[in-house]
Amino acid sequence: MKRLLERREFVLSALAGLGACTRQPRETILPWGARAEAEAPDRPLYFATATPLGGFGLGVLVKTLAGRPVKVEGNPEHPASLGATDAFAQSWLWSLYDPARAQTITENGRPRTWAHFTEWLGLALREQRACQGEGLRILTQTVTSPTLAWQIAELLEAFPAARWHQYEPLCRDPGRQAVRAAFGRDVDLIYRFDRAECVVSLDADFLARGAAAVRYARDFMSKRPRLLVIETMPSPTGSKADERRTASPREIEGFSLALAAEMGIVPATQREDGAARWARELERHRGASIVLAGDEQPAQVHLAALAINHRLGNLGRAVEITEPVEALPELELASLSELARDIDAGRVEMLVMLGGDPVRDAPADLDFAARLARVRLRVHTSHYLNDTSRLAVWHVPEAHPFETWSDIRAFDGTATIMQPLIAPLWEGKSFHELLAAMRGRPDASGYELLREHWRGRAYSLFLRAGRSLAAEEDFERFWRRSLHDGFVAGSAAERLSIEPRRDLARLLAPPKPAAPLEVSFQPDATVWDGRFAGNAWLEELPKPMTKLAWENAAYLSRATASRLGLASGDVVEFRLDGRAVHAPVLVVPGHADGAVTLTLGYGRHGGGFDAGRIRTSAGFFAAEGLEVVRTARKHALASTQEHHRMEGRPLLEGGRRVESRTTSEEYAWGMVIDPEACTGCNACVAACVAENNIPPVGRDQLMRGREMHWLRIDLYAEGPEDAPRFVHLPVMCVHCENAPCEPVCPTGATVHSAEGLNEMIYNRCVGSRYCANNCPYKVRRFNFYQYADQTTPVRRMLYNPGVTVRTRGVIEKCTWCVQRISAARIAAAKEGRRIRDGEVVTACQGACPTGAIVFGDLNDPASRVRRLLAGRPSAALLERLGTRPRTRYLVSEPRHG
Amino acid sequence: MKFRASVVACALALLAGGCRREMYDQPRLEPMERFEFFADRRSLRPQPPGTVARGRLLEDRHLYTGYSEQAKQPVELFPTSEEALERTLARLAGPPLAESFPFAITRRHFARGRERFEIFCAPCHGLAGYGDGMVVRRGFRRPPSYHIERLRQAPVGHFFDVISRGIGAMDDFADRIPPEDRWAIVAWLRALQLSQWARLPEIPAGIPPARAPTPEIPPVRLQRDPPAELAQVQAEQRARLGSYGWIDPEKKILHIPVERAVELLLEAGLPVRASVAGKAGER
Amino acid sequence: MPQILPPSANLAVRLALVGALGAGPALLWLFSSLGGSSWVTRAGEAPVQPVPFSHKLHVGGLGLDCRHCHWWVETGAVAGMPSAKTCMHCHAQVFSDAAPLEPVRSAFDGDRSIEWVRVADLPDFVSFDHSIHVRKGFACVTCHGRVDLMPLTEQPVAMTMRWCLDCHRNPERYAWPVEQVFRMDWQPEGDPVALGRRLVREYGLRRPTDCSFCHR
Amino acid sequence: MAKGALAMPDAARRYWWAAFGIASVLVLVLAGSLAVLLWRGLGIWGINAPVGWGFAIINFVWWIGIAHAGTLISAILLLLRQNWRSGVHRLAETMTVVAIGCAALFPLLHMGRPWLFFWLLPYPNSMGTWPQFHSPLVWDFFAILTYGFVSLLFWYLSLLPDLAVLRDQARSRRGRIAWCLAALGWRGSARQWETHRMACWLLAGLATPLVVSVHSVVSFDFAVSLVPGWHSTIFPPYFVAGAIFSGLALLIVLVVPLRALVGLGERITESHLDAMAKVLLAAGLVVTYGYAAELFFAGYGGSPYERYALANRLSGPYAPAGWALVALNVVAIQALWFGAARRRPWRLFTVALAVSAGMWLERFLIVVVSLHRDYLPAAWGIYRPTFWDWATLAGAAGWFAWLMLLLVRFLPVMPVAAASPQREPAAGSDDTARAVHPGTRPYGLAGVFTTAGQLVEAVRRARVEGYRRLDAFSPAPVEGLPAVLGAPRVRLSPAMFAGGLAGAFGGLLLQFWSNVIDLPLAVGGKAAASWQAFVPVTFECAVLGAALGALAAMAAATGLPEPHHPVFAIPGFERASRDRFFLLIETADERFDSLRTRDFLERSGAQEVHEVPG
Repeated sequence: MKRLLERREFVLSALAGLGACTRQPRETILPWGARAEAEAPDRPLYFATATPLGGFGLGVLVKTLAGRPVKVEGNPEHPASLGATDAFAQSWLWSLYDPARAQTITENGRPRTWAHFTEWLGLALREQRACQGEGLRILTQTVTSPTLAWQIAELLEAFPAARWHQYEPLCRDPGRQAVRAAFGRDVDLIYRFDRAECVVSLDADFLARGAAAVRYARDFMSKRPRLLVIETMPSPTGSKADERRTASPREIEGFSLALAAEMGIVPATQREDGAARWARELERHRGASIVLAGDEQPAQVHLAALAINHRLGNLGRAVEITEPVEALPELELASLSELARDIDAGRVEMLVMLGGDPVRDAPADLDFAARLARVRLRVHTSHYLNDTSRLAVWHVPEAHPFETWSDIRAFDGTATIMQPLIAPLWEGKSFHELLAAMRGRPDASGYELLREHWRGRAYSLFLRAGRSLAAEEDFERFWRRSLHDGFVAGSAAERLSIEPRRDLARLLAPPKPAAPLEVSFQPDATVWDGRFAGNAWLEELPKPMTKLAWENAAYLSRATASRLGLASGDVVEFRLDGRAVHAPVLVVPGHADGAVTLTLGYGRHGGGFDAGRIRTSAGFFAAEGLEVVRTARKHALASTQEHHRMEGRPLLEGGRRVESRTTSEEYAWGMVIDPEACTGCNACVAACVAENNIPPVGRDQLMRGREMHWLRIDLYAEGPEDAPRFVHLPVMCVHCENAPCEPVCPTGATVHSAEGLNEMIYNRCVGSRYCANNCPYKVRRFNFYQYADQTTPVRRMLYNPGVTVRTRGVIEKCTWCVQRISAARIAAAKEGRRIRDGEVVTACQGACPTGAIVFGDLNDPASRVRRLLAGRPSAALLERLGTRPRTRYLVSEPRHG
Repeated sequence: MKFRASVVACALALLAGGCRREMYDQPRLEPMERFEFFADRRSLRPQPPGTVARGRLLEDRHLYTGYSEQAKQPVELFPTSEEALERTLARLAGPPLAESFPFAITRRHFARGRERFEIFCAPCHGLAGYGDGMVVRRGFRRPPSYHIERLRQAPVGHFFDVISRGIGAMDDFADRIPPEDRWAIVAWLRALQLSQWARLPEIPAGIPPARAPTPEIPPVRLQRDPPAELAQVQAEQRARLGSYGWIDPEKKILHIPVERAVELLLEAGLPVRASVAGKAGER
Repeated sequence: MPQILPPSANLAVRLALVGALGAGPALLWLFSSLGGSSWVTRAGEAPVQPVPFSHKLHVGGLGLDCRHCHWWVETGAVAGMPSAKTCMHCHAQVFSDAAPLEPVRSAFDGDRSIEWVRVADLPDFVSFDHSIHVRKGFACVTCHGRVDLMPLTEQPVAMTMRWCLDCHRNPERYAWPVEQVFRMDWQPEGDPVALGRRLVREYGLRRPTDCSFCHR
Repeated sequence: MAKGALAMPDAARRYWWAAFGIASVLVLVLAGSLAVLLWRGLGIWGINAPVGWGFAIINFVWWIGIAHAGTLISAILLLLRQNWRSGVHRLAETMTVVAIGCAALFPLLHMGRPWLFFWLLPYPNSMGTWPQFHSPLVWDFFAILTYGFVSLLFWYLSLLPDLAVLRDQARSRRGRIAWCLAALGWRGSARQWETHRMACWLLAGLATPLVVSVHSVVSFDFAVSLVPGWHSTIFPPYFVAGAIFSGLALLIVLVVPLRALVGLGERITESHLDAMAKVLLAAGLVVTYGYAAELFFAGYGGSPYERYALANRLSGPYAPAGWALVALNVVAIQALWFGAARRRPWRLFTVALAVSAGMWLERFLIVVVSLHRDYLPAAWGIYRPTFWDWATLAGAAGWFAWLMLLLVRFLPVMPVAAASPQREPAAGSDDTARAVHPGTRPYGLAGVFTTAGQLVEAVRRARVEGYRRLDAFSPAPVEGLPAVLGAPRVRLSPAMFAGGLAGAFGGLLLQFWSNVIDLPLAVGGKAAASWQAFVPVTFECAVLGAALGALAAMAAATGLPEPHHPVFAIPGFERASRDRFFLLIETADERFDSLRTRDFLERSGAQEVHEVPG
């Protein structure tokens, strides 16, 4: 109704028209009351914290304005970030200000208060205390948080018979099984791509997936070792391979064993040409090579990789072995199964679930929903009301990572103490507060709990660092320093120099024969395991290798599709072990034959289908015997790019070194993009969306070709369909010196600045869209509807106050983050100096894990852009049109001789 | 009739009132804009207590608190609760106040200190620091003059501390004056003190006879011509700051132009802590 | 055949024709003059404030510097508004029980905001940064007028784009020495044009008319 | 009750009502879709990221093309003294005006924020901004504005004597007043006829280059751009030919049924149709030549994008539209080589209908098919028109039909002056002569003649008698009458020239002042003072100025508008627009003498002599 009223007002005034005569309504200013604050509301503050993914943290700096978080940047000093982020980190902002978040504590759906809950909790636990907590179970996702682990340990001390289970649908069980078998204990492996000359990936998408991807991508691109990839579904890592093979999951297993055989680790069963070649390449780089297996690969493949690394002497060099980072490493699938067994046995009376959605994402054969119903006291806490929340008796909204105190460890063990950036917007509680309530301290704040833990822990750390810790004051220093820096110095997991057991080879069983149609379950590139489903910033990101958005599809190769008589968009029924799911198929160039890839996480918010319905404990990551039943239905898939072929058109012609001439103006902005370094990971797109108030348009509008992203990553698949060469090309406004969009604008709403920017003045735009037609790069976007949410109050906090939120009917496009240029220009002018190189970092540049984007002043002879242009051949997009873009793309020089 | 009225109304709306306001009022939050989402309707949100922003590590105790490095007791810089405040206040008596500046004072600092002093301090303390500012003349409690023996002897850390935390009727100015500026003000205070209590090796000729050591303030009354009065008061205070005159001819103490005092201080040098290198520019 | 229309119809029809031809331009003129009119821009209109704060008293009478209350003006884009705490610094003692100050006291006691009405308001799609302007010699009074003479605060000039452009194109007409920008009553000595030209050189003032300087 | 000049048979009236009903429904559809458009935004259409322009621009170009044919027929054929023009020119002019009304809707509606359309006008404002005169859209805006004004003027001017007829035949008082105002006081005086002829002639001369310029400017919207398939030097002439082609086709589509329904067979004969068909064929061949040239340039030129764009029209996702275009625009017209197709109305109608549709498709190919696949394959897309696209298209057609039907019904579709078969005088119009007030000096004496020859003879004799203050009124221009009246020659061209010159200078000055001096904007790496961009608007301003000059001079020469004039009081003067000829001798004449003059008039063969009240 409110929307309707606003709409009516909009239209009435639209009819009344005639904007020049607008009378200003009076606005009000609300300064502080009884307190004073030193910070001006337009002055950004940055706070170091971390964003979680699968239990691991990525160190970030969150920019706040007037006490409101508005942007996430990487933390340059954090080992997992090195200043960059992934798309997930950016998108936590969307969920922070999401009105769909769970807002109040509920008991069977009725609103309650924290006091009600803790009172109930006290009574429930009193019962449990009598039996040592025999009926108490705690189910969490993967935990690396030292404080949480400490709290759980304390709880288990008080309730010795209680049990703690961990489960995530995308756990690392196979890898864990492998290291346990090989080392007889839990360890973590860390890969040093900066030390590698040759990398073999056995379906490991290390450049774009997982908690270490940002760091790995940076290390990899700084060194650019030779990359050999075998995989089922094309991945960003595969798209960067020097040599890429496709194989079904079974074939990968066979290939890894063949590779081990070529190295002489196991006796050869059959010769594999490719394996022999790859083995020779690896041999050439002993000690400086890496073989790594994807998290979804079976333990056999991990073991083979480990054996090869061991044989090549890579362990301890390019592959480091460390103490495990997780608080309690365990086989999560087994842990969940055990919980299920306990429930069946009637041993579970009270189940406290911290996060996650096991009802939806537990293996289908566990039928967790039915089992959960058998538990009498069910407590769940999560950000959103999900399937598990609806089945729980009590639901406590989980505080957002930006609202609460917590801690988390990165892939290498480095701990970050997460600071809140804003007080909880609703009634969110952190896990720490919930656990404290279980220990009878319902009022303990996260801050106190964290400090309690770290006060104790600091001693050991300091001792390890060889410093004495005498006074309370030193803890304060340690604490403040850790908060300030965003990580706890010296907290990285300890490097181990241990050897795997000698008879490692004997663990390697001969490969199973290939199955007719295999299925591989993978995380989704944008919603992960479903935890980000509904996050419109992520949902709208085109998936790197398919450009689908808002949904998933069953991916298969052209050959497999034609064998099954399928075409893209056909809806089929997949049957596996008596379970079935309907899904549209999508033919993906470069997909392995004989396999179907299903990604998890969809089917919850309307878009896509839930692959988890046919995922069982037995076929957790891969299974065979998939049956495909065609249906008559067709499904139009939402994709931002319909055409992946170059049509014989040269993408970047020529390529020459450019000596920039200094212009008469103070600055001449320019950008250099290295497509070779781009993995298509979307971090830049997400950062651009966050920085520039770019509204998501939703699946329907996206299907009509109306996505608003200022920056897109074009994906081309050239060459043969089964073994294409992939090119990721980030394209945003290239700021032509002879911009075709400018002279056609009737009102002068897009003009050129003296510093070389193609400027867009939204409030002068009448929306003729001529500029968009005339842009050969098609980077201009039009607000066909009122896409930006102007009415939901909490969403107003999401907008970057430095950028105008566009209304319906105007064109917009990449501005090279002109608001950042302006801020830097003002800062420099106040100090009476020029802007320094690196002072203006565009949002995309700042987020890019591989440093593929460089922005700077072409008038500054020492600037990175200018040196890059002078030192490496580059080309402009569609250079022959004579538009003279200020963005140039580096053209590859032949690598490796 | 009704119809005609609505036609007129529509025409008027067309001409003016109904004009489009696209993008004039942004959904994004403008600084200090009213924002109904929060109960206090402020779009300004407080920083959660205990958090540390980048560049706000404030490890340098001398620079940021005015207490010397030797102090053993930790002081919470931003007390988050009543209790913490009490703790902090209790510790105030203990730790020794800094006797020196955290960085070397240059001419630039005196100028900056003067400017800041005249913006924030002079309304009460007066341009010359006698506690005879305009606000005091309108009924605010009179602050002590800087030119009393106790304050001449007070360590520089004391002044810094008072600016940072307030004292008596005086509020704190920590929000409005960043630490470097506070130190600059302290330096300026030293110049003021010297200018009003100077012993010179050579006394220039023609020094006028002594005036009252501390100016009297007339009782509060209704103003007749405030700007004129303001101009007159300021002129008097500036005269004191800009001239030679006897304070105590017997002890050979005079007031000297403040510029001269600055020169003298620059010559002699204000005390700087031993480990001055490096840390000053932490922000 | 009788006459259909009286003789006066000739004039009426002619006028109507001329009027029809001229209606378009007239309408445009109306809009163009309305857009910059003080009725639309509210220039010269002192809004009713929750507290009848007088700049005349505080600036003209007490000599408070602008920055005493608007202390972000040198560092931030916005000049800032003082919190109730700042007001109460003095008014805890001075006029401590005056009725008009009741909103200030209750705001301070209850940690609420005094909801001041914005006097100088640009459309939200305009970015304006106070700090760079005062840093480059553009005085408070140039835009906000002699607030020291205003019992109730008003915005003296219509802040239209044309008005902004005038200064951006001709900074020499408006620049002051940087030391004087917070003064209310400063007058240039000697030739103001020569001074302006000198300041433009000295401060390296550009003529910033790139659209993105204000619109982004 | 004025019924227009057409006596409509009952059957025709039924058809009219049926057509009007359908058109009214479509107008409601248009109103509805426009309301939805304003309410929800441009998103209701099928346009998207690569295809920023869709049906709106297609429709615009189509309608404006149709408008051009109207002007062409009435103006160019007038200049070429083509006699067959007379049967259709009114219809063509009406079609022009209505088609402009349709065309002008679309540029407005296709804007994201149509309420800001006036930002395309140069006017001083508080922002200090001006239109950006390098933009073809601004040229277009000026061209359409000028074209609309000149067309309206041209149409109205030629309608003026007929409006007087309607006034004189009107029966109700309201109708009389309305038509009297509309006719602006047309009296059919010799001087008015002479001025009228001259003005029509000159405006035709003005309209001809205007038509060429307007469709050239419309083609610039495409040709000036960078889009493959748009960026072409052949576009201006090719668009002008296309405009003639589509407009003539639609005119034929209108004429054929109208002719059958209202029995205009003797006025619009088969030879008229034959002539139109020949021109249609000629225009079609020029258009075909344009297609061929486009293909040749694309194939011969080196740009892979250009080549692809052309190939894509015939082989891409929109190939059916491409081939349909060939069939409708190229193949169908070949039938017109044969007289049997040209002279058979309904066959011709079919071909013309095909061409109308084909020309719409041509614009579809140019606009949509060029845009949907341009440079970067990754940015390619597909355009799917939505319900609202079709609704707007149909609604606009309905709007056109609605206006045409009304105008055809209530205004003469053919010049009455030319048609004027003798008809019975309207009843009850003779008896209302008012008594002359004693004491007021009469305005003059008027003699009534039944033939033009008598009038000319009477005038000649009056001149011989020495009368100088004479005026003669006739239902149609009378050959030689101005000469015998001895009236000074009417000269409109100096005023037009002056107006044109002022317009050109004014326009040029405006553009230079606003875009070079006051608000220099850097666009596309061009110098602010790149004068070439100012040529189109300068030209349009010149035409507008000239038209205004002509209007002013005409008003001065004829004294119009003058809805009250003493001669209207002459009893029976309403027949001056039908079948009577009047000679007026004013009392102001030196030789005027009430008795002698009356005697002279009677002697000269006047049937009746009336005193004209003062």
